[in-house]
Amino acid sequence: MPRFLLHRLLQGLVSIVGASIVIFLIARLSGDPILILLPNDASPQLIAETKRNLGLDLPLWHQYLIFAWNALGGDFGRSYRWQMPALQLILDRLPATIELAICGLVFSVAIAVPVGVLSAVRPGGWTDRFGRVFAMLGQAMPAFWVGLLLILFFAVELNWLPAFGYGGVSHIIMPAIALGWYPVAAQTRIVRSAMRDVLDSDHIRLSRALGTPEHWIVWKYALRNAAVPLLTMLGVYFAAMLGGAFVVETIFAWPGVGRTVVEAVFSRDFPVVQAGVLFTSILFVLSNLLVDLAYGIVDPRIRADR
Amino acid sequence: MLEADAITKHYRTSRGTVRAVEGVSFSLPKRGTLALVGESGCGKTTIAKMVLLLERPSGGAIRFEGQDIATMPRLALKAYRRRVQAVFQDPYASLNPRLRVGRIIAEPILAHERPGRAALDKRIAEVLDIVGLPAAAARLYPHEFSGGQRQRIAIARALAPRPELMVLDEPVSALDVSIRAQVLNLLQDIQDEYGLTYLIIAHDLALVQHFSSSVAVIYLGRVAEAGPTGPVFADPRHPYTQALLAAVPLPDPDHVLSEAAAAGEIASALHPPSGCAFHPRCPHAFAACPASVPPPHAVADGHIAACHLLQETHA
Amino acid sequence: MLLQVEQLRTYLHLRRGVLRAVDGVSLHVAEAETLGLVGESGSGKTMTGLSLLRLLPRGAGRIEGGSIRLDGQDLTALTEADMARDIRGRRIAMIMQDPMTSLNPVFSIGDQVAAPLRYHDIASGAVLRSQVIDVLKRVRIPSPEQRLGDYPHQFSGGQRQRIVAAMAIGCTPRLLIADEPTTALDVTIQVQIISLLKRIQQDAGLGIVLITHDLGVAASLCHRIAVMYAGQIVETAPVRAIYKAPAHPYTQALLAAIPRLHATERRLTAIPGQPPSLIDPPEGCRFAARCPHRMDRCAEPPPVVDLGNGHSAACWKLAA
Amino acid sequence: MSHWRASLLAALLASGAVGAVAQTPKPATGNLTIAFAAEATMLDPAKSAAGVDQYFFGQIYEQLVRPDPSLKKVNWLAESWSVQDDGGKPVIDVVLRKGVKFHTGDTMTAEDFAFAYNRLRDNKVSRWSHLQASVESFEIVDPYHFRIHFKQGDGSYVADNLQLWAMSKAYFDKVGDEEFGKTPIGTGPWKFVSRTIKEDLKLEAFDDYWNPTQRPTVKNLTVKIIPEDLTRVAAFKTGAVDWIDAVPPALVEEFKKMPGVTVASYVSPNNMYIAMDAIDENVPMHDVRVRQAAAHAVDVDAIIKGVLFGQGVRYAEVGPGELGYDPDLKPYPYDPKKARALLTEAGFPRGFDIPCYNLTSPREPYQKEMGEAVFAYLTAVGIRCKVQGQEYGAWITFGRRDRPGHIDGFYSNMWGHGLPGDAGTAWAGHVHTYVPGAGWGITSVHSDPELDALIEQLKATMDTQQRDALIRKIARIKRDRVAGGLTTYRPVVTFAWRDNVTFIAWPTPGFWRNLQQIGLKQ
Amino acid sequence: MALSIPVSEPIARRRLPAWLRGAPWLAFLVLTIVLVCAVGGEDILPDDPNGLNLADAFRPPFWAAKGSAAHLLGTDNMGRDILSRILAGSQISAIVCAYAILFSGCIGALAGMAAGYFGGIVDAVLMRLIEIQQSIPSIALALILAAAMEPGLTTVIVVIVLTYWAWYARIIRGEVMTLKGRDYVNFARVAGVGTPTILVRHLLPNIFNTLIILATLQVGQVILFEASLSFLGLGIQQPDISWGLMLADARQYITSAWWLITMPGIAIMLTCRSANILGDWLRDRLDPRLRQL
Repeated sequence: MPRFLLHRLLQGLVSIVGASIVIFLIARLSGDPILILLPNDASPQLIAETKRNLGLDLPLWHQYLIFAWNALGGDFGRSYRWQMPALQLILDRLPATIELAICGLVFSVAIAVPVGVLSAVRPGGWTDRFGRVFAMLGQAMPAFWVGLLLILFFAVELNWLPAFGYGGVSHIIMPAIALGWYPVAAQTRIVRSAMRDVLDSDHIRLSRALGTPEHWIVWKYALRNAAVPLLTMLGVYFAAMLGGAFVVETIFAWPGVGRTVVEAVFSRDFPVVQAGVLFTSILFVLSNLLVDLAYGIVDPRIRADR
Repeated sequence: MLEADAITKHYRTSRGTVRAVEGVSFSLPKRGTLALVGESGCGKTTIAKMVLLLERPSGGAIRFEGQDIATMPRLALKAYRRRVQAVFQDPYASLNPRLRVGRIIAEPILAHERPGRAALDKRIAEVLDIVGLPAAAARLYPHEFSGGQRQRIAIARALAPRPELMVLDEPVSALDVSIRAQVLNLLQDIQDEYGLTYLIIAHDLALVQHFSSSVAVIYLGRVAEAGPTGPVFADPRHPYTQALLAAVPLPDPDHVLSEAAAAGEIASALHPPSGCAFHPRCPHAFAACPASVPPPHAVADGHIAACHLLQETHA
Repeated sequence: MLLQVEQLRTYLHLRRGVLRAVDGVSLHVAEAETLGLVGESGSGKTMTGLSLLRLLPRGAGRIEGGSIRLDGQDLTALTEADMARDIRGRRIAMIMQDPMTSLNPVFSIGDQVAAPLRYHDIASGAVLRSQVIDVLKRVRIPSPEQRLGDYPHQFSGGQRQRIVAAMAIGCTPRLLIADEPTTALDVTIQVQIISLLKRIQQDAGLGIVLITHDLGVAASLCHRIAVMYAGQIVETAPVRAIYKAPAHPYTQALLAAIPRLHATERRLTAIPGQPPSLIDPPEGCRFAARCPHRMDRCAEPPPVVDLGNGHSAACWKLAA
Repeated sequence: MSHWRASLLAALLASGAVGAVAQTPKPATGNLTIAFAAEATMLDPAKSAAGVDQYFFGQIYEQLVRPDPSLKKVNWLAESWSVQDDGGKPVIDVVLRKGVKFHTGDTMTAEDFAFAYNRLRDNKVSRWSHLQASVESFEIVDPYHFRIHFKQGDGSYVADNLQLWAMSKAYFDKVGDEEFGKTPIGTGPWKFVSRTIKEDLKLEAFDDYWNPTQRPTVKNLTVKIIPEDLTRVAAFKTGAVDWIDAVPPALVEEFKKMPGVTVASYVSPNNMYIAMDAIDENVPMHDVRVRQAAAHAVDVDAIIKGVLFGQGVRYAEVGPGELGYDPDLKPYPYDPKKARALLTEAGFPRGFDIPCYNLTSPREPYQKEMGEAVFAYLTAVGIRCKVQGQEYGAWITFGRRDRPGHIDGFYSNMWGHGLPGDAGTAWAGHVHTYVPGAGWGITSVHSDPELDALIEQLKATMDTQQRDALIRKIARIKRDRVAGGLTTYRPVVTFAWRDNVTFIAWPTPGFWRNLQQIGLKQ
Repeated sequence: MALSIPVSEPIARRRLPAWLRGAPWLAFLVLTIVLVCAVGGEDILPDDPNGLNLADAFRPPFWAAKGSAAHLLGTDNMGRDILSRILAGSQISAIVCAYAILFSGCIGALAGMAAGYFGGIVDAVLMRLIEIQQSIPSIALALILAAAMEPGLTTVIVVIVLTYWAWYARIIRGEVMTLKGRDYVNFARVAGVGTPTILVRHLLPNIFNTLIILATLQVGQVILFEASLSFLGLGIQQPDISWGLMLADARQYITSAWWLITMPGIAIMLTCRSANILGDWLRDRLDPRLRQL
């Protein structure tokens, strides 16, 4: 187990470093922050001096090494725009984004599992049809549309939920739905097909042959087996939600990393972009690691393989 | 013609080293049929894969006409690939579902020579005829055939480049009884007609006895007993061979099966027992068995068995 | 009679047509008797076994006619809920072919062996645990107390098949359907499972329907044998009669086609051709096309000829 | 006072909000939550990067001179000030108001302005150092009296409200640079309480505010940041906030009809225009007739009505209410026939293809659609636009001449930062010929010696009257020659508040969101 | 004998060729219409999709009060005919989908085949690349790339390709690893067939189904991805029209003129749903193992 974990961590580290290089390079292709930073009539000397101060005059690989070395020490540089440590800017926003991503994921799983299971058990049934239409809507409507419709209906019309902001449970319901609706379709599909495969399997047939009640077969025996492929995807979905949250964050005025990074890109605030993306990569690696660990809980065979 | 000299194959996995094959030697004369017999996981398929160059031995050498196939010059290797062909167990997995039968059969030919279109078609028709299929079969896809017919196609494909050695990996175990007899007969006919040499991998002892001229019984990567089929089956000297033979249920209600011959189950190649790997299951095990690996012992001409009991009695 | 099946017909409604998997099968099993259902793949023997439990492929499989009586009670008349509660696992149990896949990989074996006992309300709590240990002991799992929490992958193939057997006999069923219980096992393990089944039968007086394609296994385990071909039973006889005096040409051909240990003949007698499609089977004798004794009358359905001593076969040659 | 400004004031009076001004203030009580669309980055006037920052730190910091709600300039932290002459070099002499206290309790003195001056002109700290470029030295006469000595005349300095924010030297010395930016301390009506980036800014009414007649009557103010228009509207409708800025133009009519809601619209001195390349001889707009054709081709009024729902005010070079506004100077009338004729005259009877760059992450409502509409009108007369979008980061550097590459067509642009001064600074940037390193024409794609001379003269003129005349003169030439781009409109910003709120809009320099007088109805 | 009949095979009733039974005709129809519109060019547009007519802005669809038969689906904020814009948008959306899917599919398939077939160091490197790609939030990558390049059609396609190739590669890699163990591939190796031949003859045809299915699933994702980019102003740019752009622009009028967002929304929904239904159907038909995607 520890050896396996170590291996995964090392691989994750490679990914994180790779991601940081990629982001570092493309970010620098996207334009020069100096002109955004400096006053309109900045002299060429001032421009040169500022470049030197920010280290932007060095060759790219050198800049990257400096960045990487400092990052190892927890220093991701200062935001050009916010004039504060980029790390702090990102870390302050991170909890809200993680909370949103987790709730979005919980929403999608909470819909996908029952719908997927029931539509595998009774294809063409009520849940199957309704569930698929529901899932399809999430897949065909961009999050900003979903978000606005939710606000118009649940906040403005019904006044059940607050229209915006970060706070208690009631605040997170609509953002979580707006974020979590999109992957419902894909997750339902996974659960449904995994359930169909499991329900076709020998051990389920044996359970039936031994008189196991159907609800027991479906919700206890088969679901746990079907959870494995869903789990595999959850790590990837979690990362996608972290990264894709900016639309929802904007719509619901949610104080998260997504918006911060988007604005940082617009203002070529490289340290913030780098720190933001790096932390999302780290979360991606960590969430995949968690998924790997969760496998072991759900599937004892995998436990043994390590 | 084919000789294995103390070949070993170890796989390194996260849980440790799997000793799939541990120093197996055998030799296969031209036109002979050698059967590798053993229970699942004993390493017989790995040996076949090494002969087919699908795996590289970790140690030892496989020699074809005296030449080590691992160090063969390019040209000889190319020839080797033509001269050695294979038929695998599953007739459903061994034919590419996207290719027509004619193309499937043509492939091994085209890998080695460039006959003209007409010559190629003729060769295809020929081999199809040998396996008892009409020439028209070349235009169809594999899924249009039954299991037995597919295995015939697989045989035709293997025959197409005119090989000299055929590796048959459980060639009939996926087939029904009535079809099995057809395919076995076909394989024998082909051998007789074209003077082929067979290396057959099987777990069905009755089939092996029926089909092969010599046999090597493998247990956990080592040869337990080997020799000409008749003497080995008539007078098995290794307790494992004895147990195997005793365990075969015969289509005879008067035959009584003996459960006692081999207790327990085959150990894992990951943690093989010390000394003679069979000792935990052996009814005759004694002190020497866990202590050291028994060397092969010649009990008769060409008949060897690796058992400490034989050492004791003959010492 | 423990089990009495009359003229059972089970069809599969597939996209490409109606497949007559079981087409007029009659058989019976007495207490403490093992009936071997022997045939090649696609002969309908597994579908027959599943029909007894009424566990047919959903949406496609249907029992079209005939009766299945267990201790005189017609199972075809029962509701699905009754089948699940009173019959499956409780009175008829089943073992499947592949011990590697017939256990749920993500639940401990203690959990799985206990499950039938629990939902058939046979035991719970500490009693349940002791019963589980007891039944695992009966199938000779060493030190079951320590292994209840282990998962299927921690057991070898033979042990897994023993655990499956433990699940099947936990509720002391009257009839056990064993579908190729040894096919996926190595010979040395196969012997162990065969003797286990024998012992279970002796202990519990259980009727067994053994579904197999292996004439060797059938010979070593069965009291009577029914040979199936293309959805129908072509010959039924006590085990001795089948092997010593096979009456039906198919049975004869089958016995001739298998290589035998210690036999010396170089060539096997192959059966030419292939079994017919069950979607559109021939009118008369279904073996006729491959039969060496074929005659004109074979175009009509053959009569079941009673040869005495419980031996019967469906063949025109015998009727003549 | 112009008609326009009079009508605005009338509207304000009619809204009933002004009535509270003269009464003796009661201590501030209660809580109020409001929402802004945009968010500040820095709360430090020296480090602030964008005009939007002033919405926030403008509540906390104050300047020497400021416009009142009727846009009249009044002395604020300065008791009095005057421009004097010191041997040919101008000097601004300032006498400070006494008794003004910082939120820390320290009294504001000339020392603080000296500190502010030094900080603002330090180009390592300040983004606004160029505004202090013509200052030679800062002289403290006594604690309430200082003089700013100039190298040469700097009209913008006066026009832009003397450019100095009152920053506490004592506080800076105590807490240092980092904290100074994080926890701002000023003299303004609101004390900083806390700020959560991307979420809100919490303020508390400053009890010791020097101007008790013009201070908030609510104790605690929370400014929420809600960037998405409809969400902000929803927040208002659901009662989560009682005041919002930037009501989306499409919804202004709906808001006006809402019972219990007051709506007020103000012109933002952001001046939108369509810049065009006129220096490259190969580009058709080098020819004044083509530029005039473009000016005739666009029906700005129709766009304002249709695209902006009327939430824009058309202007010709200088907007109403600004210094140098000339009511007789009219924008080009929409006349596509004349536009085509001019094109033909200029040698483009079949028109031409030209790249057009549009800002796609808008800074003003419907700015993107506005650009699309303008380009569609241009295309209709034969100036066939190949539209290319630009996100903000690219757009902000796009027009700069020190950027590699050059501008070869039309692009949507605007000016207005640092206002309300007057047009001088902006024109120096985008009308005057580009002079590398000298600060002239930094975003200019135009070159006209006559205009250059006039703009330079304007820069040096500190007298308001003279500036007024000069600006009128330049504006007329600029209009006739369509120099430095085609002027279009100034956006209107609309605020809405519930009737339990009292509010008088004060312009934060240029942007109207000063919460000087906001409160709850008793 | 193991029971090999899938539980879900429905009862046969109709008399169509077997492979066409249960085919999603409606989905076919919708996609055909979209394709016809996409290739129809300007000829099929009832009106100029960029024809500004401010006087005629915000006209509701024909069935509503004030609607007009001249603009069946109404007009937008600048008086442009929504039907024409949707039809014109189908062209851009189809181009984006086609190129994005083609390139991400090809790159992903090549990478996946290389990783799966050669294994070892090639696999390790490609797997890390895939993981790197997946660990960078796709929208951040898209954003930075779009900022680095000029926003517009090409950028959108490049961004989508960079985002999705890893998805293909990962799945194809898994496929190839399974296929590689197949006996027919082993046999080809035994027979001395060259690696290129094995890749082209034995692997490519067998992953083709997977590629087709993945492609149908990607249609909806591409359209929505482009909408997200448009939300930020980085998607398709005027005067090109895409459905995502229409949607993003129309959100400001969601309360005042519902049809602006609803009409392109319905077009997206129908197309996505049809592509997915088609993909599901193909998957069930071609390759039941892929149901998990």
